[in-house]
Amino acid sequence: MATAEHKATLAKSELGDVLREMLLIRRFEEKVEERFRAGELPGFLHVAIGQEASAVGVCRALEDGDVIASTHRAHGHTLAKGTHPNELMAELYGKQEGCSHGYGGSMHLYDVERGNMGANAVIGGGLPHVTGAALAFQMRGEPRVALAFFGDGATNIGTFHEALNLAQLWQVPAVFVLEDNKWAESTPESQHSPIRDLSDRAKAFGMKTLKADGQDVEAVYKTARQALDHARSGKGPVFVHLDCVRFHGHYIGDPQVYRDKDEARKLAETRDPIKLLREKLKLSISDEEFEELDTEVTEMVEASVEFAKSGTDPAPEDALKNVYA
Amino acid sequence: MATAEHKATLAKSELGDVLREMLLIRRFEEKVEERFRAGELPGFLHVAIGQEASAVGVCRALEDGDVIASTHRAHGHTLAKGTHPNELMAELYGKQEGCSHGYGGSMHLYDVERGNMGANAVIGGGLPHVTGAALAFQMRGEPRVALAFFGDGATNIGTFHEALNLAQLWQVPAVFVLEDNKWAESTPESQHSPIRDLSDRAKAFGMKTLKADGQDVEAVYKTARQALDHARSGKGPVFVHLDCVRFHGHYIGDPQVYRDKDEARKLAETRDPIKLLREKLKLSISDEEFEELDTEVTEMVEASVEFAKSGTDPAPEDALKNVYA
Amino acid sequence: MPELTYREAVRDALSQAMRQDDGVFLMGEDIAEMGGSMGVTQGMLEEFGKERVRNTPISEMALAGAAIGASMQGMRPVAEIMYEDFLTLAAEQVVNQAAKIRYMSGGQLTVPVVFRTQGGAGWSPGAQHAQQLEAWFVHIPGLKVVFASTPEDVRGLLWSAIYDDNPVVFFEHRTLYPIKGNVPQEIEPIPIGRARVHREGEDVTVIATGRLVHESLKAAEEAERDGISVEVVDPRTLQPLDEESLVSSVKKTNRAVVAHEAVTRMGFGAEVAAVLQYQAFDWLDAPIERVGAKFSPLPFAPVMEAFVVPHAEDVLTAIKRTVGKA
Amino acid sequence: MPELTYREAVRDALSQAMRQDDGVFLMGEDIAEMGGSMGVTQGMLEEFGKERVRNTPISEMALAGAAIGASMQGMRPVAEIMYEDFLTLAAEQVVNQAAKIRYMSGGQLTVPVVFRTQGGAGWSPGAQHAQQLEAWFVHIPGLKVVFASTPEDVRGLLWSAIYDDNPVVFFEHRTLYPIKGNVPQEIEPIPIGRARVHREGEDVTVIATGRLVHESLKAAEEAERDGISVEVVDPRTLQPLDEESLVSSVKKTNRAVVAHEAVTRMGFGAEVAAVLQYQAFDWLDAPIERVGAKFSPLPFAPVMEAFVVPHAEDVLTAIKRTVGKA
Ligand SMILES: Cc1ncc(C[n+]2csc(CCOP(=O)(O)OP(=O)(O)O)c2C)c(N)n1
Ligand SMILES: Cc1ncc(C[n+]2csc(CCOP(=O)(O)OP(=O)(O)O)c2C)c(N)n1
Ligand SMILES: [Mg+2]
Ligand SMILES: [Mg+2]
Repeated sequence: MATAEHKATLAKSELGDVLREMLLIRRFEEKVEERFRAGELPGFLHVAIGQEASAVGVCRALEDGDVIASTHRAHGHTLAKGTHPNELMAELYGKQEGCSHGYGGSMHLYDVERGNMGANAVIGGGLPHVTGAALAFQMRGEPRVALAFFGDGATNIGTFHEALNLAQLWQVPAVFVLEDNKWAESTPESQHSPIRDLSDRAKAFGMKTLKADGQDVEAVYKTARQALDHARSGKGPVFVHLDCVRFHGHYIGDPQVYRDKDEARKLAETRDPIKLLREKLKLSISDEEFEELDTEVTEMVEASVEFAKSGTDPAPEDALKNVYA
Repeated sequence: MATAEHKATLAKSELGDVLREMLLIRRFEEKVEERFRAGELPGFLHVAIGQEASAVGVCRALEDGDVIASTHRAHGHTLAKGTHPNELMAELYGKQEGCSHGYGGSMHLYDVERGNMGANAVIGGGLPHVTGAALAFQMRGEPRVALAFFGDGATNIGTFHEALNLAQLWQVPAVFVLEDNKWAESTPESQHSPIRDLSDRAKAFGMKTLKADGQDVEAVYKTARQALDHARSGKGPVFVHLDCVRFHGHYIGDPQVYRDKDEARKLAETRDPIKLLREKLKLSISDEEFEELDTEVTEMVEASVEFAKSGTDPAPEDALKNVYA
Repeated sequence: MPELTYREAVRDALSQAMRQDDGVFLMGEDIAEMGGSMGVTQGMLEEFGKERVRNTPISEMALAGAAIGASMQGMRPVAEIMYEDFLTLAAEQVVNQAAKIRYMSGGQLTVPVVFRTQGGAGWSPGAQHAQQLEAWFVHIPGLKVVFASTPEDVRGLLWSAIYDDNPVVFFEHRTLYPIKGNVPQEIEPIPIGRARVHREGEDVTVIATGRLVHESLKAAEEAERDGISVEVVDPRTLQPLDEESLVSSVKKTNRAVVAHEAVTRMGFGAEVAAVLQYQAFDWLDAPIERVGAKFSPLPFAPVMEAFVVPHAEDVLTAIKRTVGKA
Repeated sequence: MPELTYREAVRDALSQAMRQDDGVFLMGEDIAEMGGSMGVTQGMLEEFGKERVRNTPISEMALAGAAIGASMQGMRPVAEIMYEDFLTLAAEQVVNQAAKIRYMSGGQLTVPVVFRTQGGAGWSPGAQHAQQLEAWFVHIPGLKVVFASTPEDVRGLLWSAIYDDNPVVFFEHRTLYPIKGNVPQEIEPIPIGRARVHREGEDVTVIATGRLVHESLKAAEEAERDGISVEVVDPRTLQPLDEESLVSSVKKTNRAVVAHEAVTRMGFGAEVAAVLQYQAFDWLDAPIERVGAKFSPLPFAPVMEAFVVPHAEDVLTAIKRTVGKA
């Protein structure tokens, strides 16, 4: 059940924290891009720069005991769900101190203690896990909700259809959050989906649908809150459609040859979730205060890099651990 | 393009033929049940007794060059698409003269010459083939349509979602015919689908939807015709929802412990497509004429058993043929 | 020692585990009122209710994936995939997810799920309802793979699979459901990873799985009449594989035949042959024989189907060939 | 003899086939504007248009299945599955449908489709983006399986795959895209089913696929310095398998090492070892060595990843072991 401290909307007093969190994610991912370009980070990485409001707004609305499943674009979700930047950065550097102890990497971030059931490098791969986790909660009578993030591209895969259908059929406490940034890698929505409003996907299951501007963290929070309350109270799963913007390439290093160069720039001007919140907070947070905030999170990010770099490399033969329980 | 001889509705003069076809399918399947129970037929068989109007109404609406993909419940579709009962029965007996030359069996009936791209023992397995066949027609500018049959249970599988989504996205000339008999094996629709009107499935793709009473062959024909015309004229695929009834068990031998014993009996009284058509034709087809028709098709069926039994068994080592082209 | 059919033995393991532990539950297509397409779960709906004997829609991906998700939250789901052929639909979830989640999380999570499935020819369903695909899963680190051939084994191994903290792909063979055998009064868990010697012998070791265990035992009796003494060993769990038992048997007999119903090419027998030739090289007096299905999909016509899959005669021929009496 | 990268060689085969034949077209995720996640189809949208260089949604089942359907109607589609790992999603279509349609129809239909895919470790993407799953498809009658290791081979074999009337699963290796090699001026189709001897030798035969061909060639050079003469053979097509070439090489050298990047257990090397021990039993002077990935999912941290997958040193160690110089 919704606890007292979880209100339907974000309290004014929380907005400073919210801003800090979003800014932390932004600076963290910018640093990740920088370190990747410097050749320091191995693997395959995707940043969610521009989509911070979705991660923070949704995760703030969760209660203790709730769990999430994330995607290939997982840094923001992971930080918002409470993993310390040090542990996340250490993971990206492949260190034992990382949140997946160096076994996972950017697309396989886990933090079970903090309710993160895992990022997933397979599109749709985590959706049935959320249905199943919610089923476990339902069967045990626990007031918990399982929540999945996924993208517009993911609504085309069969796993999506099956997992949501099953969740609705069984009325499990699950929330499915579509981060609709209008792109699946290089493929624009018009080329991957025959419908122009992806909320219509939920009609195939008769699932309750909520919509919000994914760039407006207050709207995201409010909508996620509504969805979670609905699911938690036993009324069945909810499909949440967030209208989002991807500012950068699909993966770090993506030259985006397929995309109008101006599109992202313009969107960044008008729909940057951090800018938008900052404007709203003009009266309560001065430019100096913002700069302080920025300095603070930037230092945290710098520190995370230091932490990660001085972390412990796994021994090669550690690779043979954790294969079985 | 619709040819002249294909009208929007069945001509009165055709209805006798239509009745004969449905009756042939009915008697054929009854015979199959009998021969299976007598231990003469190997394999795993599903009859569509009660669903003859769908097979006949839809296949009559097809034009030369159109193709179908069928399901595990394929005898009716196969006969309606023009395969001779001899060839079908020979297949069920595993003979070289069979429509799949003894390689396929009841769930793998093919008759390529007559536009039957194959039955399928995997639920949803044939749906993307129809999307792909329709794509081939579209790319080559051929005025042909590919049509898939599938059941209510099949609307839960990811393949369904992906195949229909792709068809709609690419606007290929395909028609997807849902034979909604309210059961998936032993599972009633309420236990396998969260929505009560399966037409809503098509909303996830924005696909044009048509609905008809699947027990009324005239309605089926008319609706199929409309769907085919739409698809053929380049306006995109159509989802056709037929309200059908399964009179018998899921497979031959199914004791149907899960089903109210009266349900099927009552449905057979009020919704038998053959009875319904016969009643409509009361004035033009007398009881004697009907008996004659029945005798005629029953003899065809008997002859098909004779044909099949005197067919040629494949040599064991023929099993190694046809693995590769 | 009570006698149970293989079918009853599976049911008994499931039922007892469900009685003992609320976290154990079943998911699958038509497992409730109908009791499963093979009748394995008959009567269980009545005892355990529809929450725990849970009919699913035809959604192999979601059914496998939801079982995984529930297991990640501490349940012990047993998901039934009606036919092995449909494991192809659940493959992403089984292979990329279940097998790897523990590893990718650096050991934070366990995935104690069982995927029960069945397959096998001998009843002419055609090419899409009788494949044997166990070899695929042996190739995937993170999975355990069981293939039991007797009532006793299937009960004891299923019990162990349910209580194993790892994902287990559990293969049953359709033609074995009606066979009978004695089982211990109380369930005795059979450790995963231990082979069973069904018959001792001196001249040749036959390593067989599933239906072929029984065919091999028949062949061994025939061979005996020709004075050939045959040891028959069933690995029972294909992953982990009890290499030691297989190798030590072959070191004793100096000859080996590997037999399964799956296609010979790239079948489980290839792995066994590769292991044996390596570990028992100096002991082998003849090439290791492989018995399996011929290289074709499963045909419908019974004469062709019978030709494709192996029988006791094929094992016998291989035995004779390996002892030079072909 | 022009020089092409492996990537350009794939592109060249696709482009030439598309120029020659209207029935050939491409389907896949992000293959159009972006030119594919590996850049293989870069520039092809401009030449052939979006109908024939066809971006698909993320729908591996439908993409594979629609390619099959189009091929049943006389087209020659080349479907790209972005990563081998996602073949698990298309497995039902590839295995139950493409492989069996010709057979189930009693020869009425052909399914001339190519499933191009790629995988391979060495860049730390983690467990779900670098598996090598070719062994699965070798187990399925009705499929052909190709795994090319050089620009010349990949071009000639892809050409043959496109014009083959059977479904072909065509494996490329991610780390090979940038390697360069000479190719004939005109495309010379390379027959499916013929191995290539990369290097002749007397003391031991290394049978390798994909990336391991190159690692094996390095190892062979090293071994040479120790006076061991190594023959390196690439089967190139895993199904059908050119058993004759492999066996005759081993009959000459009397020793064999099989090397691939896939997990050793139940990997392609198991089949090769099983074949060789059977057909060259009397010629083998040492057990057949298998080199492959260790038994774990692919880890993220580079030090661990490098430990799991095999390199030239591992091949060299196996070579030395087999000639008794370990
Ligand atoms: C099953 C599968 N197919 C293809 C891919 C490759 N891929 C990774 S991300 C991506 C696009 C995903 O788009 P979307 O779901 O909209 O998420 P976004 O990247 O926009 O956050 C693709 C095609 C994959 N990871 N998994
Ligand atoms: C992928 C897959 N899962 C399960 C089955 C087993 N099965 C065969 S028919 C059937 C029910 C199909 O129901 P529906 O689609 O409504 O068709 P109907 O039998 O009513 O004609 C099931 C579950 C199958 N053949 N394929
Ligand atoms: Mg997107
Ligand atoms: Mg039905």
